[in-house]
Amino acid sequence: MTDQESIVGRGAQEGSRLFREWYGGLTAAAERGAPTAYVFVMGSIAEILRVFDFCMVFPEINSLQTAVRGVAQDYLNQAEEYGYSTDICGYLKADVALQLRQGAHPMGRIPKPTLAVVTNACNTYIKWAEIWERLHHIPIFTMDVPGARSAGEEPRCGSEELERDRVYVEAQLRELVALCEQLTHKKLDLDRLREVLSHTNDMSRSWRRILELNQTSPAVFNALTDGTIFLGVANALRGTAEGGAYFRDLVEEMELKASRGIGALPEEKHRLTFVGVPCYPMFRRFYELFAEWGGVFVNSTYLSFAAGGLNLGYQYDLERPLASLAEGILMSLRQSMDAMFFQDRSLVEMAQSFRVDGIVYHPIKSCRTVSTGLADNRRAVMERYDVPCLFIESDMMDKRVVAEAQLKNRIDAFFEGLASRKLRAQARP
Amino acid sequence: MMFTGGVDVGSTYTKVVILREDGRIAAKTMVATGFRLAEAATCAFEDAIAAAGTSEHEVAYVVSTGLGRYQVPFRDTQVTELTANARGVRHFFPSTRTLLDVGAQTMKSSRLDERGKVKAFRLTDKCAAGTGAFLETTARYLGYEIDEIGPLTATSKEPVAIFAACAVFAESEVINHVSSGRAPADIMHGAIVSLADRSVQLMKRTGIEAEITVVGGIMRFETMVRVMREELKTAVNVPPGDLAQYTGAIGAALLAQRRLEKRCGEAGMDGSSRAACSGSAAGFSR
Amino acid sequence: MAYAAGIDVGSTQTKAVLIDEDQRIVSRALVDTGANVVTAAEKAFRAALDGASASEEEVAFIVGTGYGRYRVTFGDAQVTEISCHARGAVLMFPATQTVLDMGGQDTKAIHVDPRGEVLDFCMNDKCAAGTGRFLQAAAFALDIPLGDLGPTALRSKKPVQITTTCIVFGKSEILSWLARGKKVEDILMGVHRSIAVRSMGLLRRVGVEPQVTFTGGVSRNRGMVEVVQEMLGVTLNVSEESQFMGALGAALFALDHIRKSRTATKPPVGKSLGAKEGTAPA
Amino acid sequence: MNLLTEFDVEPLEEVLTLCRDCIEDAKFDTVRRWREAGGKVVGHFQVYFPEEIAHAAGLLPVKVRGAQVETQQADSRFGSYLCSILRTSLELALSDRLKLDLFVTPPICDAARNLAGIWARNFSYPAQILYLPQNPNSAHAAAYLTSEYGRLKEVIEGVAGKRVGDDDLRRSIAIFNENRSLIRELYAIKREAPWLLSIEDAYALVGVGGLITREEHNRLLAAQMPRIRARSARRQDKIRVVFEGGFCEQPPLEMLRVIGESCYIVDDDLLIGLRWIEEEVPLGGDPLANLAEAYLERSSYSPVQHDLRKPKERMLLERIRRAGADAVILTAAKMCEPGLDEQVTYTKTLDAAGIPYFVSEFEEKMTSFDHLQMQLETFAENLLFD
Repeated sequence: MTDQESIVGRGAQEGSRLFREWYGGLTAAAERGAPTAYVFVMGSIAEILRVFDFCMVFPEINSLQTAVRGVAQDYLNQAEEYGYSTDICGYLKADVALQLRQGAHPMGRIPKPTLAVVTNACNTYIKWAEIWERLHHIPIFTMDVPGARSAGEEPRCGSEELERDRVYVEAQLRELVALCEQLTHKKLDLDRLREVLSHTNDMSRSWRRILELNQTSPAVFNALTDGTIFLGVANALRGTAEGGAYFRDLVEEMELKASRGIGALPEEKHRLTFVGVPCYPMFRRFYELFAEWGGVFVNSTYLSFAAGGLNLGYQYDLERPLASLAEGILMSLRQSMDAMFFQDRSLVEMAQSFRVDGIVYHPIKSCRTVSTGLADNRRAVMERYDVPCLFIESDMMDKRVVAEAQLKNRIDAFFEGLASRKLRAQARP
Repeated sequence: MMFTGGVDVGSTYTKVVILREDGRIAAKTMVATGFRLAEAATCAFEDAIAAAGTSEHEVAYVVSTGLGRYQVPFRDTQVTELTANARGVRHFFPSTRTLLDVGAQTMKSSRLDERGKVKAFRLTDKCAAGTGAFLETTARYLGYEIDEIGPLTATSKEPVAIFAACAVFAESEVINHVSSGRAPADIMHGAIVSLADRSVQLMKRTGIEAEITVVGGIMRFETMVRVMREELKTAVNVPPGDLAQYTGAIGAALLAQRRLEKRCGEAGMDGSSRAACSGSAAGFSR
Repeated sequence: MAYAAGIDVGSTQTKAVLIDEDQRIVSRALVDTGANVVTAAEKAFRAALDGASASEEEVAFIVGTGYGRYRVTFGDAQVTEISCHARGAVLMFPATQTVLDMGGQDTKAIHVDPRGEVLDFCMNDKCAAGTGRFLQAAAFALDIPLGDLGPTALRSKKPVQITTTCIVFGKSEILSWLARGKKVEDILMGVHRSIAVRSMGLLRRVGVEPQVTFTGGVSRNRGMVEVVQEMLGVTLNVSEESQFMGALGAALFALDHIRKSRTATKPPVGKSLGAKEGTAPA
Repeated sequence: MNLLTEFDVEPLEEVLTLCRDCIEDAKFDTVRRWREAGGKVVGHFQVYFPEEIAHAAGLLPVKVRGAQVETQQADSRFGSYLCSILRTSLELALSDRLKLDLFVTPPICDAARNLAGIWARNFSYPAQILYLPQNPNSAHAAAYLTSEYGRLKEVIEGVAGKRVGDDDLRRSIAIFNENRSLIRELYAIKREAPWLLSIEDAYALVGVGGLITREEHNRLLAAQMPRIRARSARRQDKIRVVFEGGFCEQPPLEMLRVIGESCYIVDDDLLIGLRWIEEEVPLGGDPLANLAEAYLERSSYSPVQHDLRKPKERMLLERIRRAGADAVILTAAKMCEPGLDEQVTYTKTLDAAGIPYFVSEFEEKMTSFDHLQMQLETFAENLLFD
């Protein structure tokens, strides 16, 4: 069979396979009671935890999977009966229910935590970890990473400002190492750390390349659907040889598609950027509402902040692993936070370099971190750059606030506007 | 003959119950509340007294309750509907421990102790899809009278799923089901199921202890009760149809008896000369 | 003589408008949507035909809009009411830059260009709080005919502050204000203001230009018009046809198709359009 | 200068009315007077802000805590699922009711962290995030915070157009130390003789501190304290409660009054930021280091500060014990993630401890309290008589 047949679509298939295997691994870990670290996608600090052989659990991913598998409501209800408000983060609530169910999950069984490592990239991470502290009486490590103090700050490696923060992060990193050594009775193995760091380096390089490749037209993957699969692997297998290899293959696939003009959609009519978190309760249908009009998402802020800043392509310096890891964590988390709190400029740049026809803002009930600034951000972007922006609110977990009829109405109107805009542009000499 | 009165001034209806000393109901009346609360209370009370064939002087103690409890000029004291319902429900089911009250605008769940005191309670203060009003708008939209809901849903095979948190958006969900050709019976059934789900959730938040009693107009729909029994996997008490909506008024009247006894006890009187106890009620002028 | 028809199937009412090739309204009809959307659309269409004493054959193209637009089984194409309201408003008031539409369950703010094309729009997403439906609830709670709401509110000297705009919970807040002895007109003005404030959020999101056209059922409420004008500091364009704006816009899109199919060599595009694909203005 | 008035000469009741009006004044007259006198203003969003640094630079630190205003403009800048205090705080600035020269927000919650970006897009003056350490358990937190205060000092110096020396800082710290002890005294009155001072008055007396200079606030409190103690008020048969949930968005005065009808609020976390540091801050040594150390080591608690040494539920039990309260009113602002998250832990703990409580949500712009009153009465009725 031709290389095209064997390569195109490989990333999606392989990705799903790796993902299922990964959950299989979690189930196995749960059965043998392996040491487990609960971490989050924004700053998993996988590099350290892998060296200490912690099984890593991403509660955010567990929760979104309950939504994708259509059982989220049972989990949400259980947490709300336990006392949690309908107005708070759905990820957190689904996880509370998961804990109350001893880790029973549609993808397998989730092990109990030995340790939880959180960052301040999202404040709810911290509130969330406090729940585990009470449920499981486990140590919580909060990695405090200062973000940009004001709009327009460009973090520069080595700058005096950044160095001050790096020192703080490195100091905490050493405290985390001490905690891990105490929990596992192992000493930090610097050579293994270097190896893990180099795997992450591979992954970052590839991830960055893959995002760039979608600047081609037609776009080679849909940031909302394919992108989410890639993202899952990026988080689950960060710092592993498997992960590095998967993304090398993915680059090959995307470059092939780019060179042969194979698009994500049979006919790409409108190039779109997605801002926010996907609508997991109707993941497929949400995609179709756009695809039916020939709209393809060529990029998404989700692919930067939820990738823990992997998109920077930051390369760790293996000569000074801890210092460089601290810098990497600082740089990539600041990138994640800026992608949420100070995103108007980067969005305009994205829209230009990816030649997008429209931006879709999707603020959600569950997540104020990503949603609070969006309406004002949208206003600022539209003042700066002549691009139509759709604003639709729903949720990433909670069916009760996702109404398809209303979404479709707004999305159809948006495309009616895009279409007439195109016709007018063609009419102009 | 000595009576006590309970006046429940609700958002839609004002109900009055006159109790005999032996605890039996001498009279009960109901009028639409409108927005002149004091008038509604007074007129319902007058009707009740007439129906009981007595006079205001024989009504020794009046307790008001409901949202208009402070608008009842002739009350001796007032309590909230939560407290009143907790007492009233014991008139029907003395060993009630969990009480659910599904009203038009709010749903209230309380956990009671053995004496009928409220130990814990929760109200729906969020979106209104979880209230009786939602059923009414849905029925109205489908072109049915409230009283037709019962027979209608009895014919339903499989209820449709309704999720929306907002009563009005839930309605547009209903509209979509209608236009996609689902049978009105199944849609109505779905609306009741979603309401039952929400009420069970609310009860779980206060903690559920047997026996469970449910009150409120909606409970006259067999479907609602059936669905709740299924979800709770246990028996559910429902006060007899027409009396159920008087639970608050009965509870207020029962509390009135308690307060009256207390007052007489303090005044050191024997039961025979209770009349003297009705002092405060005598001040009641119309 | 060929006519173009627009059918606006809303959650409570269904409207139909027939226009001739000079964009003149030849007839309009309004029926309650009720539980059977399909027949409601047909009834409205029939009534419009009768009104123009025209036959079905004379109607060259039909566009459906509103929530039930895909239930207009005899329609040739569908357009969202957002595009339709924009189009209708600009026909009525050619200078229109911003459209505010207050309907039964949603409020829309639309930024339009001189051709009536949608440049930007925003709608209430979370719930129906603060939509026209709250006025109905208030009318019911205070038992006042809908038509008297505005005039009564305008008599208010010091409006109360209504904070619950939820259709259902709002009622108990209204009753509690009554219980506190507030005047009906002051409570009603409070209701109007609370709804108007919600629409400010949407309007300022799409940008408020000097020429604002107010459409939808609520635009017939004088009180709401005054309050919104005061908050915006501009005079609103309000048409007698405001309820029919959506249907009128749909009819205009239908007319586009008739004209296009005239100039085009291929048969009318409209008929070949799949519902799913929707249709783009020419 | 006095921004409020010559309260010294007026009777207590007048002063209390004045304070209540000042708290509810959405035009911020005190701030306006300060500006008219040529002063500059630092607006700091809830919860805690090292006001001493702004004070030392001669700026007026103003606590930005929303207000009861129609959000005619701010709603266009936000989505649906958001607390009220963020909307109205922005409204105050967009509508020019509150004019600032610098805006600072600490990253207390996911929503508030967005404010600096939003402010920067809407106003010409600087907007900053003050990254208070969210890992207070790190041995390096104090050093980091000290350097962070140094950075903030530079920003403030830029706005004030003058350098701030260590002695300036020490002078300010001394004034704030006095303020802290006066507020502690006021809370002692609430605990020991709540009938002497209604909750809304107590609240107003503390709250004005965020709207006037600390010197004036000190004079105000010092003058009223003896007058309050001298009052002759009858003790009523009410339950003693702790009010928990006012650390960020503030309940309207009317709501506090309604609660006061059926309960004595003997302790609370209202405007906890103004009382965050519980002891004197030392005057010797590096003032910024002292402020940093006090923030971490001598401070109160709130759902938005994570500190493994301060589990909130244990801190709450301690607050109840110290206040000798019978019960707890457990509130949270609508849509407040941290507050609502914490409520669950609190209820579980109170259940275990057998302490009665009732849970509710509030919104600063609430105007009808029937629902709340009904629940409070039910709560009180069933605690008091059978």
